[in-house]
Amino acid sequence: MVTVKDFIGEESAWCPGCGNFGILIALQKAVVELNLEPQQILFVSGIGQASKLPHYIRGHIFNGLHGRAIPPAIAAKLVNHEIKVIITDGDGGTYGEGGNHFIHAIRRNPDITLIVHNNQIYGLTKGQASPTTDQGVVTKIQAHGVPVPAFNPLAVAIALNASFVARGFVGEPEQLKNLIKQGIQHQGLSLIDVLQPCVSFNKINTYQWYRQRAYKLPDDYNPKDKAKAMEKANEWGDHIPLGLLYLNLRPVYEEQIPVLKNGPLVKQPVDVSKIAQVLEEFC
Amino acid sequence: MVTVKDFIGEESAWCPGCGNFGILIALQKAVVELNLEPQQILFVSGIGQASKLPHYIRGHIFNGLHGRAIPPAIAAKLVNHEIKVIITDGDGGTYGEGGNHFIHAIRRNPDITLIVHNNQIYGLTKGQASPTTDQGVVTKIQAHGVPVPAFNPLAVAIALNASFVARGFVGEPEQLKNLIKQGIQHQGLSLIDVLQPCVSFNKINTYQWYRQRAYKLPDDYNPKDKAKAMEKANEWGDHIPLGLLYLNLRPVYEEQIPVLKNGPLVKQPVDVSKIAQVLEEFC
Amino acid sequence: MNLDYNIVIGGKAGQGLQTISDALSKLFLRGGYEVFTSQDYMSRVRGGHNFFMIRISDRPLCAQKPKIDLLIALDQETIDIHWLELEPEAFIFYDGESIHLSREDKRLVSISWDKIATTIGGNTIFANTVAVGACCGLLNFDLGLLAGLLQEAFAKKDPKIIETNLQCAKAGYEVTKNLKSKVTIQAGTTSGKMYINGSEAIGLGAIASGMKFYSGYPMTPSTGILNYLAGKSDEFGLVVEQAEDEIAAINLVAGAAYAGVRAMTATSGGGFCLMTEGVSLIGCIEVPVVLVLAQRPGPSTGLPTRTEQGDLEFALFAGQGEFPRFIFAPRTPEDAFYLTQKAFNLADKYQVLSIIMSDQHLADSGWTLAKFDPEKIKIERYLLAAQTLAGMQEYRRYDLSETGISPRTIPGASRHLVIADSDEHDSRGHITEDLSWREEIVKKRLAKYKYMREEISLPIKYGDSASKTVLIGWGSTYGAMKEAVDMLNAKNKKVVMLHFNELWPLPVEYLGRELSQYDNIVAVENNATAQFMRIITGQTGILPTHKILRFNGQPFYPQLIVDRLEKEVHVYGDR
Amino acid sequence: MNLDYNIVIGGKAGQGLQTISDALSKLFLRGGYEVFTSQDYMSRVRGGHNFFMIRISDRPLCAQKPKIDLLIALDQETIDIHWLELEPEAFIFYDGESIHLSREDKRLVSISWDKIATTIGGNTIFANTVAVGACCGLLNFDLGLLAGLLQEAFAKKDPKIIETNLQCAKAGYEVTKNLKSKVTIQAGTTSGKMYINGSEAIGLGAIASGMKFYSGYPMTPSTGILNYLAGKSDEFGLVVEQAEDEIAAINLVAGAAYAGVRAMTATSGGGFCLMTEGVSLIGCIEVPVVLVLAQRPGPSTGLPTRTEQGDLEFALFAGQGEFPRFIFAPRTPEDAFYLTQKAFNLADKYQVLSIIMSDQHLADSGWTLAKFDPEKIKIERYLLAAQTLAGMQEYRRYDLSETGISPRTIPGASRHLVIADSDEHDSRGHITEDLSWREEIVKKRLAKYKYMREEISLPIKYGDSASKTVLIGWGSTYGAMKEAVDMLNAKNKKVVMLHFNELWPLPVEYLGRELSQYDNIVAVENNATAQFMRIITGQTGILPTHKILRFNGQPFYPQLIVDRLEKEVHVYGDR
Ligand SMILES: Cc1ncc(C[n+]2csc(CCOP(=O)(O)OP(=O)(O)O)c2C)c(N)n1
Ligand SMILES: Cc1ncc(C[n+]2csc(CCOP(=O)(O)OP(=O)(O)O)c2C)c(N)n1
Ligand code: SF4
Ligand code: SF4
Ligand SMILES: [Mg+2]
Ligand SMILES: [Mg+2]
Repeated sequence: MVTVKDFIGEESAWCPGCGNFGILIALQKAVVELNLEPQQILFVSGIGQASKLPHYIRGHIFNGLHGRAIPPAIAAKLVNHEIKVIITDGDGGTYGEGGNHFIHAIRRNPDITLIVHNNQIYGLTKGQASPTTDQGVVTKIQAHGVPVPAFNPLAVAIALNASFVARGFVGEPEQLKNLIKQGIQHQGLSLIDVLQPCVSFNKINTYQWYRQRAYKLPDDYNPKDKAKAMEKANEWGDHIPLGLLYLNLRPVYEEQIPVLKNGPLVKQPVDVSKIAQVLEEFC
Repeated sequence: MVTVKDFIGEESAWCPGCGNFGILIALQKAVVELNLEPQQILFVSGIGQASKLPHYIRGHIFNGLHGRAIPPAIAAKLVNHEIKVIITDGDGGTYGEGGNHFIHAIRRNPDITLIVHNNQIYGLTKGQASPTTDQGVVTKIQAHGVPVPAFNPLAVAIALNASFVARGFVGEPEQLKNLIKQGIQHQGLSLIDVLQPCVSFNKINTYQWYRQRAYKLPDDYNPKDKAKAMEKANEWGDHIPLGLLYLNLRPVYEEQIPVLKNGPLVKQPVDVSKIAQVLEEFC
Repeated sequence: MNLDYNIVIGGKAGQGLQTISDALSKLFLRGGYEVFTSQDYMSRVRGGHNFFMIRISDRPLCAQKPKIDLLIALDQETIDIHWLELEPEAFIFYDGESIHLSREDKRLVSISWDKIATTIGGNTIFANTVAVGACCGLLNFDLGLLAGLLQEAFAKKDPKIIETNLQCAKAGYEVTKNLKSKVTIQAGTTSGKMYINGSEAIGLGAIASGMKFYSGYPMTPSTGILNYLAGKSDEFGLVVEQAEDEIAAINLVAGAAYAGVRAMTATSGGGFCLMTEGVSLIGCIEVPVVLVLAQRPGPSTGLPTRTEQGDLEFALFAGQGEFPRFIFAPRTPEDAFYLTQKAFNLADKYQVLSIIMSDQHLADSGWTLAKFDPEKIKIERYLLAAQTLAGMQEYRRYDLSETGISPRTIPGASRHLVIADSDEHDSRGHITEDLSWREEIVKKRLAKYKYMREEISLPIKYGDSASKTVLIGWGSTYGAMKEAVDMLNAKNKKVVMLHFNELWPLPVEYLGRELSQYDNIVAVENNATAQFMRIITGQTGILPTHKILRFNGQPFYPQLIVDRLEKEVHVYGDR
Repeated sequence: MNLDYNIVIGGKAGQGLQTISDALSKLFLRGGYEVFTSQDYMSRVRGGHNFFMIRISDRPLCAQKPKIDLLIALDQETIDIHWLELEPEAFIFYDGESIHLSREDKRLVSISWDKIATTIGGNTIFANTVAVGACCGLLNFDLGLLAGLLQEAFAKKDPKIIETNLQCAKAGYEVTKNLKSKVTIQAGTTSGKMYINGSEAIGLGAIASGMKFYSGYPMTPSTGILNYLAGKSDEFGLVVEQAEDEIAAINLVAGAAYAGVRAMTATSGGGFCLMTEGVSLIGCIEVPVVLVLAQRPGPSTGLPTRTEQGDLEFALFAGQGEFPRFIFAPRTPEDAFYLTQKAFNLADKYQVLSIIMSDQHLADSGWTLAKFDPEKIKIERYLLAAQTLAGMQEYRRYDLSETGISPRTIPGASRHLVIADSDEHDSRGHITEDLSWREEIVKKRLAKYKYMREEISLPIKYGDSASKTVLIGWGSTYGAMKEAVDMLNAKNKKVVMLHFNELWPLPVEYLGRELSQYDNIVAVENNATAQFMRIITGQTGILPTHKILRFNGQPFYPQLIVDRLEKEVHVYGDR
């Protein structure tokens, strides 16, 4: 049996008190409780504070480019669908630089867990507005406040019939861990947008700010009700729902690719004996 | 008074019978009826069949890169907000290559008219699936049919609180013309997704196919009802609603930029006399 | 060369030029001839003016030629545009019922293919087959082989279609069989050769390399590869992923390579721009990837359907920072097939990106070639053996080594974890900011060049090797340059060419030695600034004396090189 | 140089190193001294080891030096890391209450700044001011100037804060005032010079050029420019648009330039990759744009906060196809200010992209410089005059011309329509596939190079001009190279340097003439492959004899160049 010790990686470079630690701990607990071994998991990330996480846990790592965590994750899943693929990336990377991959990944619905560390700010580059920074928030660049409404990732995901749309909060560690577990177990793309206070650059959306507003969806909440889910996704401000907002069981991408019916691509033998025959097609 | 003759541009390179002609004609009529002059309008496009349109009408033209029509259009509007900016671009360019600009443009809400020639296919590159190609449609590349559900631009736009979300159809020229007129007059980003049969590469979504399914929203339809709009945006298949699905009056981007209160940027004088004073800040 | 016959089929996009061209090429091939076809088409789906050239010979061909023996004109414009290229004894086939010519010329032959098609098949769709038949009639080429072709093309369709097509061809044949052609091209027995274009050859080469994952976004002239591979996906167990954009495509490919399969992408200049960040990523994490850059004339969108060699320096320096890469540039489809395999093997061996420079001319030209040899296929992955892995206490993905090559394995191959990181990383792959280590790992990555250079085959040296004048070229200019050298040498103008298909790393020492021997160093490139020559100069200090450049979007004709050389280089002779 | 004092402030990210460094730099500046500061920081927000160096002199400074006279250590690691760099007579200030050292050394001076801060101000936030005071105490630098600084910094805040800070500084001063420093740095009267870093200078240069539109996406080390411009947006009427990605940024800038204002973007390598398609677009539609490429060590994410000159060849060849561009590489913030203006003027004149190569070293280093001269600001737009436009029957945006420059106007300036198209276009700007025109317009675009080359200023030639040995460098290496040349010449080792800040197009003839005079051609570059030298070779055929390269992420120290040169070049002397 694995324990949390098996998932302790490199020493972190995060700021003391950062919400990222809560995500790391929840993720470590989740994989342990699911009894996954480090070599069964591939952690994929981009560039940003959130994207450093894979180094602080243990597993295979593909720590790629800012905003480009999703494509290599999808490819790895297509190449080796026996591996669990978990993305940890920032709000800037996922919804800003990588927005196009985000919307198209939802369409594809690969069996990947996408954990977005949503600190509503660009952390690593020291405090510019991210797509999820609330309208009106003042930053060094946005001196008059962010002039446009925040990007609503949950609403977009639901509009695109995403299969699993959840919101967690590091201030609710038990629920967060469970959402991550559910996400990993879910067959398809599971989006878990996590409210993650950035103690260094986001002085608005603090632990306290979230704590005062966040509430858990009631037990009898039905995540299969799309209209309701959309309504919940639009709640923000005074009341911020936490939990699994939307669940929409639909086919997984890898299963839609006929070639993969014969097992993981990486294990399929290379057969060049048929080349001779193909050459005839050119005669 | 301008007439349609003032808006006749270069000879077209489109296929005979192409739905693009209907959009061109509707657009020509719309600008004439609004009594706009060619030099008051900037047509912006990317690369694709749709993107050739600006050459076939008359106005200023910025025919840029595939998928990148939106950014220069926004910039032109910020630089010279007295000019009308109209984008004509393909479904591939707008929702595929340029998906990230699409979602972020909706957040910004610049006063631009975005006409998407949605032929549900990549026309210029000869028939690959576009993001809006229906699931299951067979193409040269997608031999087993497109494995994933189509991108729903209207639903995404509504989820992001777009200010004007409409669908037109070249088979309904009068309505299309009126939607374009409304779009141009609307203050903010007006998305007009136009069903545009591609007679060369899309043998599924033909004039007839659309005609059998498309219906106009009733006169008493209330485009300000977001939930209803979302419901309509999700209608596809047997019944496809045409018209203004969603209207959400909200501030225009240019008006949110304090610097632009002093008139169009391009007309604001360059004042370097203040430089001497700024140099003191470094002493 | 006894037979050298040139057919041009011209008309509007959408009129079925390709169908006629494909049918004729295959017919002559099967009849035992060599064919070389090239395409000149516009960036539109219908209308405009496009044309296909089919050159037929009884000896190997490697380029097109400008003079036309038979013009099959599907519209009037074709006749006007190509009028001056017609040989005195040429024929022009056209349908006089739809094309009303004011000019008169005995070479004009009207064939009412639309009417014939409608009469026999009830549809003008068969008109192209009438034209094919007419061409055969003129040349006395037996229609027997056509039946086989139609059989293959319409195997899954109504057999009546085949019959109708055959009747239409025969009707066409009858119209022209009594024309006095300067040559006859009689159907003989097949030489067993194959007829293939560059896109197909690269696709096939990738499959033969064991490539399992392809991702791309459509872009002319790279789309042929995507098309070919998609068609072979089921047969060879390939995942062919049409990405949402080129950024996704290259990051998908990088992920696939990391995860353990051979992976490839293809694009053209604009798409390559978007891939450059991925190029640098691949350089940093050292995964093997093959990228095909199919060039077209730039800058920007430029001329999407024409040819140019304008992206070489960009390919060489693309991506921030300094890291090794291979660059190949196939000369012919045959070369493309084998070089693609070399590109994969070396990418795996050195854990680097291999770029294959193609262009519209290579991609779309059809060559008659000896059948590729499946025996020559060799797949070498250079991954750690299971045993080695089992014996390793700790696995260090980026361990330093003399060759710069570090031990590579893939996730799931053993209990070891595999780490890839775009930040500068320590020997295990984790982020580091240790600056003395940084120096070591930069050196490690660049150390590979010494060994990579040794893998590079020298250029082909062709022509009169005692000459004072050397032509330097690369990639798809091969055929035209070779024929030009032959033409010049036949006139006793001594020239030799050095033609490169493995461009980077450059064989610097060899070049220094070799190039110091000539008085005239003539860069021949399908671009405006002689990019490859400038790369050679940058490494060797040797400057060109002359440049023969073409940058109007078309490939070289051999004659064009001959004319320009005769005009610009005045001294020929021995060294 | 009498005074040459080097202070290093080291500690974890987030401990306020920058605050101390900024305060000290400004204090010495206002006290009449020259300061040069540089930053070495990690890619993290808190923790790790970062340090600032402040070198102080009474003569102009242009580089940092390795030996430390005063180390202000905010954590223990700082002491360990920098121990060997300390001068024998140095001092180390640290807080002995939080740092418990096992080593003993008379140079160690514990100052309980946390405690002092808490006692006086009730918060450790004032500890940094205590340290500033202590530094002044040691050097005998009067605290009077500090009051003014605090006034400016906290103008809008509670005056009590200023008072508390002053008290804290005084307390620090008291602790150290009796230490025996080898030098004193007495506050004199200001020289009127300014203290500015490269990012600010580029930002200011852009504003002085009349730039009205900036768009970018944050990326170290370019973000300083975005920050600076955002702060000046209201004052100067700038639109500063944070884009969703770099692709948007450059397309926004292209659109803004087309629409009529001066426009700029800045990024680093990874972002530049994403901009290359836009680079080619700009080349095609011929709009004037300025792009700042602030380099950091690659490949890929690499070392985000360190310095390198590794992207020059990439910048030169970025974008598919062939089209002209300017490349500048400022040596100093002063140079950056004026070159940015030249970049804008020439971009407008030739309707091309001007790339400004910066790097982390230029961006983050603070220089003491003569105040920039607003009189030298000259804005030339080269747009068609209203009158000319009014008289034009038809306007042809891409008309051919001897210089390659076509008449340019903007939408709304007249009744004429302005057309830009990324496809190859006719003289009006509309799509064309006319291949003979294609040849003309390619030539037109490239014709500009002849005239652009004449705009380029020759490199600085500095040192012993009779020497046999020439050092070739560019951009931010200027200061270190200049000081190295001084050091070598002082030792009677004859060297001269050619230092470039206007890199492309190259002054080819000049280089051929000039470089042929030396026995030793030494490329000095902050990269691993001597990129600029290779560019020179590619144009002139002249190869380097030696290379002095640094690629660990740090800038050169003058001493390092001296040492390497003495080791590798053995013959000095006159030509
Ligand atoms: C192409 C590119 N653009 C910009 C950057 C610089 N960059 C690194 S991290 C980052 C933003 C990080 O914000 P987010 O994704 O929200 O992550 P966080 O640090 O907040 O966890 C940026 C802009 C980059 N590395 N690559
Ligand atoms: C970066 C880049 N990638 C790919 C292309 C090739 N390309 C040109 S048009 C097009 C697709 C066109 O589809 P769409 O946008 O739907 O326009 P349509 O032709 O259908 O009107 C593509 C992929 C390109 N020009 N640039
Ligand atoms: S900057 Fe913010 S997000 Fe990054 S580690 Fe620090 S607190 Fe966390
Ligand atoms: S290919 Fe389709 S979209 Fe393009 S012009 Fe032809 S019919 Fe229209
Ligand atoms: Mg963030
Ligand atoms: Mg389309």
